[in-house]
Amino acid sequence: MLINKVKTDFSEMLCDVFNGATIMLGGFGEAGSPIELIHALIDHGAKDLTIIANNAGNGRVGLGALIGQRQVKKVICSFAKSAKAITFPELYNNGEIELEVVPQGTLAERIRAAGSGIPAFYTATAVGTPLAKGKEEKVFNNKKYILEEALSADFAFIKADVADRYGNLTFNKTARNFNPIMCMAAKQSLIQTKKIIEPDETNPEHVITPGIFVQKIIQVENPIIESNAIEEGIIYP
Amino acid sequence: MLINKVKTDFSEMLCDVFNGATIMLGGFGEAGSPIELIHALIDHGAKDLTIIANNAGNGRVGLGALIGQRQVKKVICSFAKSAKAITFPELYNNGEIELEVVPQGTLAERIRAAGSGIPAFYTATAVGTPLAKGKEEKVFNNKKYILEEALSADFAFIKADVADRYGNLTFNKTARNFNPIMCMAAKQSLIQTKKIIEPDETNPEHVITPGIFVQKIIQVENPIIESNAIEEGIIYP
Amino acid sequence: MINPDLKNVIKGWDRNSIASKIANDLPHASYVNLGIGMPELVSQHIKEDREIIYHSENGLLGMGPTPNENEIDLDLINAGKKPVTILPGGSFCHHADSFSMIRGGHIDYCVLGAMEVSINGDLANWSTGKGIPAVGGAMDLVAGAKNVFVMTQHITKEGKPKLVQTCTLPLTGAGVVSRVYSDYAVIDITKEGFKVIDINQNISMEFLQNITDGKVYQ
Amino acid sequence: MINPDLKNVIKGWDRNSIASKIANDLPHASYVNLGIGMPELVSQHIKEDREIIYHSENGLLGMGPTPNENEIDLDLINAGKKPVTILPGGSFCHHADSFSMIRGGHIDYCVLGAMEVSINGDLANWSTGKGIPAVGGAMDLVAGAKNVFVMTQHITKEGKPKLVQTCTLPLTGAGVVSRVYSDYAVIDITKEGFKVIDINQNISMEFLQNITDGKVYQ
Repeated sequence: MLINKVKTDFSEMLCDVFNGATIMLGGFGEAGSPIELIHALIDHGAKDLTIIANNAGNGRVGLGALIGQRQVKKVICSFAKSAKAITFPELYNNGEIELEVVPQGTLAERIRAAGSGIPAFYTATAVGTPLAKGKEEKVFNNKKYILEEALSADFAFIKADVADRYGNLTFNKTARNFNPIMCMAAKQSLIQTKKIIEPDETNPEHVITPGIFVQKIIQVENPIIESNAIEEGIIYP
Repeated sequence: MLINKVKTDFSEMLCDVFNGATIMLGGFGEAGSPIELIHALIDHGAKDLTIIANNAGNGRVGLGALIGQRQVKKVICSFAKSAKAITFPELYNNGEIELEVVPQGTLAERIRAAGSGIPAFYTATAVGTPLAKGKEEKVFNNKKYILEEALSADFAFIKADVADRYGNLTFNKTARNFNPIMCMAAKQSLIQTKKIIEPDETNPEHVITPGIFVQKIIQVENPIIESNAIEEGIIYP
Repeated sequence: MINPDLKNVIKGWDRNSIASKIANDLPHASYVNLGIGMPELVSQHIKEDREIIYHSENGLLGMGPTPNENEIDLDLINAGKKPVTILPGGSFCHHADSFSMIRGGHIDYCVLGAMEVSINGDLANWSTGKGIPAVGGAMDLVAGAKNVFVMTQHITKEGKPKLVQTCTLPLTGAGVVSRVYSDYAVIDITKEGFKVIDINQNISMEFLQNITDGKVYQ
Repeated sequence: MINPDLKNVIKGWDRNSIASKIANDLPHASYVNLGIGMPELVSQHIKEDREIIYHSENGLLGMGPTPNENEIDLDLINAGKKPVTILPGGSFCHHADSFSMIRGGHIDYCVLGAMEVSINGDLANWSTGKGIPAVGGAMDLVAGAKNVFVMTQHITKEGKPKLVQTCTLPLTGAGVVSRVYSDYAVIDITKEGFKVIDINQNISMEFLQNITDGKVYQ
């Protein structure tokens, strides 16, 4: 029997998702954002979700749409103030959604830490700022640091460029961003990929995310381009 | 003026090395071990060195030779008991060299931490063992962890497979090992590489160590193979 | 409060002049992160006697200029989410690795805008204290880069000094700024106060002191 | 102290039989790290109904069998520094990433040798307390892998039990072992003691108890 993580329908991809789950979404702005998986999550209907991502969505597609559907209880991100954000500001200003602001590098490191078995680490980022409030402080070599805890998730929704059936992934240019570390930090990493290749076509020197961090894969050959969709006024669902 | 980190002689590579320096040596056993740079360090003659590496050398070439020359005060490593080690056991049993034993994963993570601005992190590795002695313990989610501090160096001696003049590096198979993270953790990373290519031949998706972590490069087209050298009874210098 | 009309009377350096001063202070072979907005101008003023490598915190080292319309790739963007290019010798990495470059002290210079800079180098540039809080990578950059340069107007549109005794806005970092490039002066943050290392030819030290909330000296 | 001659009288399972039992307990699609020495035998007993992926902590996922003499590449070795191969779908990574797989709980099973295993799952397998201390990746593996299997002779060459009430040697990890595969039994570590889930057909529970320092039960 051969390992094959490739699925053919979205309901199989998301079959374990539950109300109250914590879900990481790859991407930096629209680059590397797994829009089709997010839309499948809207179709799935899970509620009270905690979303970990760099941004809080644009327009009414992808994460913007998920928030608009009121499926999200809390967003943990570095920058929720995107130029074309509609739904997050609306709910936030009405007190209908929680926000945890995390410096972008601390966010990335907390995610990697979760994937690497590190429950907490010290960092100089945010020392002396409002974001250090309530955090343990410690001095190393005469410099102040604060303790930051790992950030894990039940699921990571990931957009790759190329995958094989073992889950070895590569990404396209700066669409790599948070995707590889989120694969490490989630109990289940669900991947949408443009291309699927045979394992013997995978160059072992060039793999960015090794299959050990991947649970399920689905092919989306021509994913929606967020900025185009927003320009065209597309609203999901 | 163009950036060019490539040097042509070893004395220029090692011109900043000083007595008492802390030096990381890449490699896992002989794979990825920068033997020619280590031999240049023997020629250089710096004393009282602290060496950070996975092993403590074999035979009387490379690190084995450096230790034999009594240039090393202390070794920080995970496994000093290699099958063909001669010089380290000799000095260790005579109380003439210090040893700090670090679990291999903790060693790797402490090195990466130094390169990533993390002065310390918690880990479950070694909890309840003699190697946890004197280390701060803390409980997260009902599990015990110990605090481990970052491990930095003045220099990293690194063996790469291919480099360009910016210092972008790739490695050959499992010769990658500690090399990329040591480049991150040292003030000066000194690289010996088999091949040098033009920057436009470097594929930006395949770079393992980006040039920002590299200071100087020298080409060694046909490096000594440690196990062959030991078999042939070669002794350096 | 300074009279904002002063700004219309005494002309300071324009943005490109400030950018050019910064560009001249970046040494050959530096790794540099330019903040979104005005700091991006710096790259247009680098002289041919040096090569600078630009880092964008979303996983891009060796960032090149804006592409032509027909070369745009939406998967190749900068930290401001604008399409960019990559130069030969550039590389991509994931977010943790990219921020290791910043947080690990490998970025030689970052150039950022400011709302306030205090006399001891505190920087406030991420929040007015109102609206949705959003920090991005600013706190990592000021905590991690070897040198933090601030590029800013000397006073606000309302005529208030931006160089102050104590910041009133939420901090981005404490004691992090090395140098400020304003339209009126280049100022080092020192233990003794705001040290003027270059002053606009149209103004006096007295004028500079008037528009600065904190001791300036030469 | 048990009479070591017993071992010559009552024959236990041989190494390959033990390896085969372990191989049968590794589910399809598991990620597995096999310790140097006896545990390496396990890979030779995997049935065709499953695919197992082997991890070697020196940055190799998807490790294949030993190469032929003419295919040896000294840059492609395992954690025991012996030449190996890589299978299609395998990948290389650096040491921190490789140990993230271990320490982050991504390795489903590791199989290791033991000097002593205590009734509460403590493992001692890295040091006799004498000579040069050398730990390698053992402490990371036992702390990080989801399931830690021990493959060992039930008693030492000197006839002393290896399954003990309390370890006397320096620990590799505390409370880390899930299951022990010895030449006489397969034993789960439970709160109630050593739970025997398989016993060699040539011995009795009484015999097993005699060669074990700690309560065994079925």
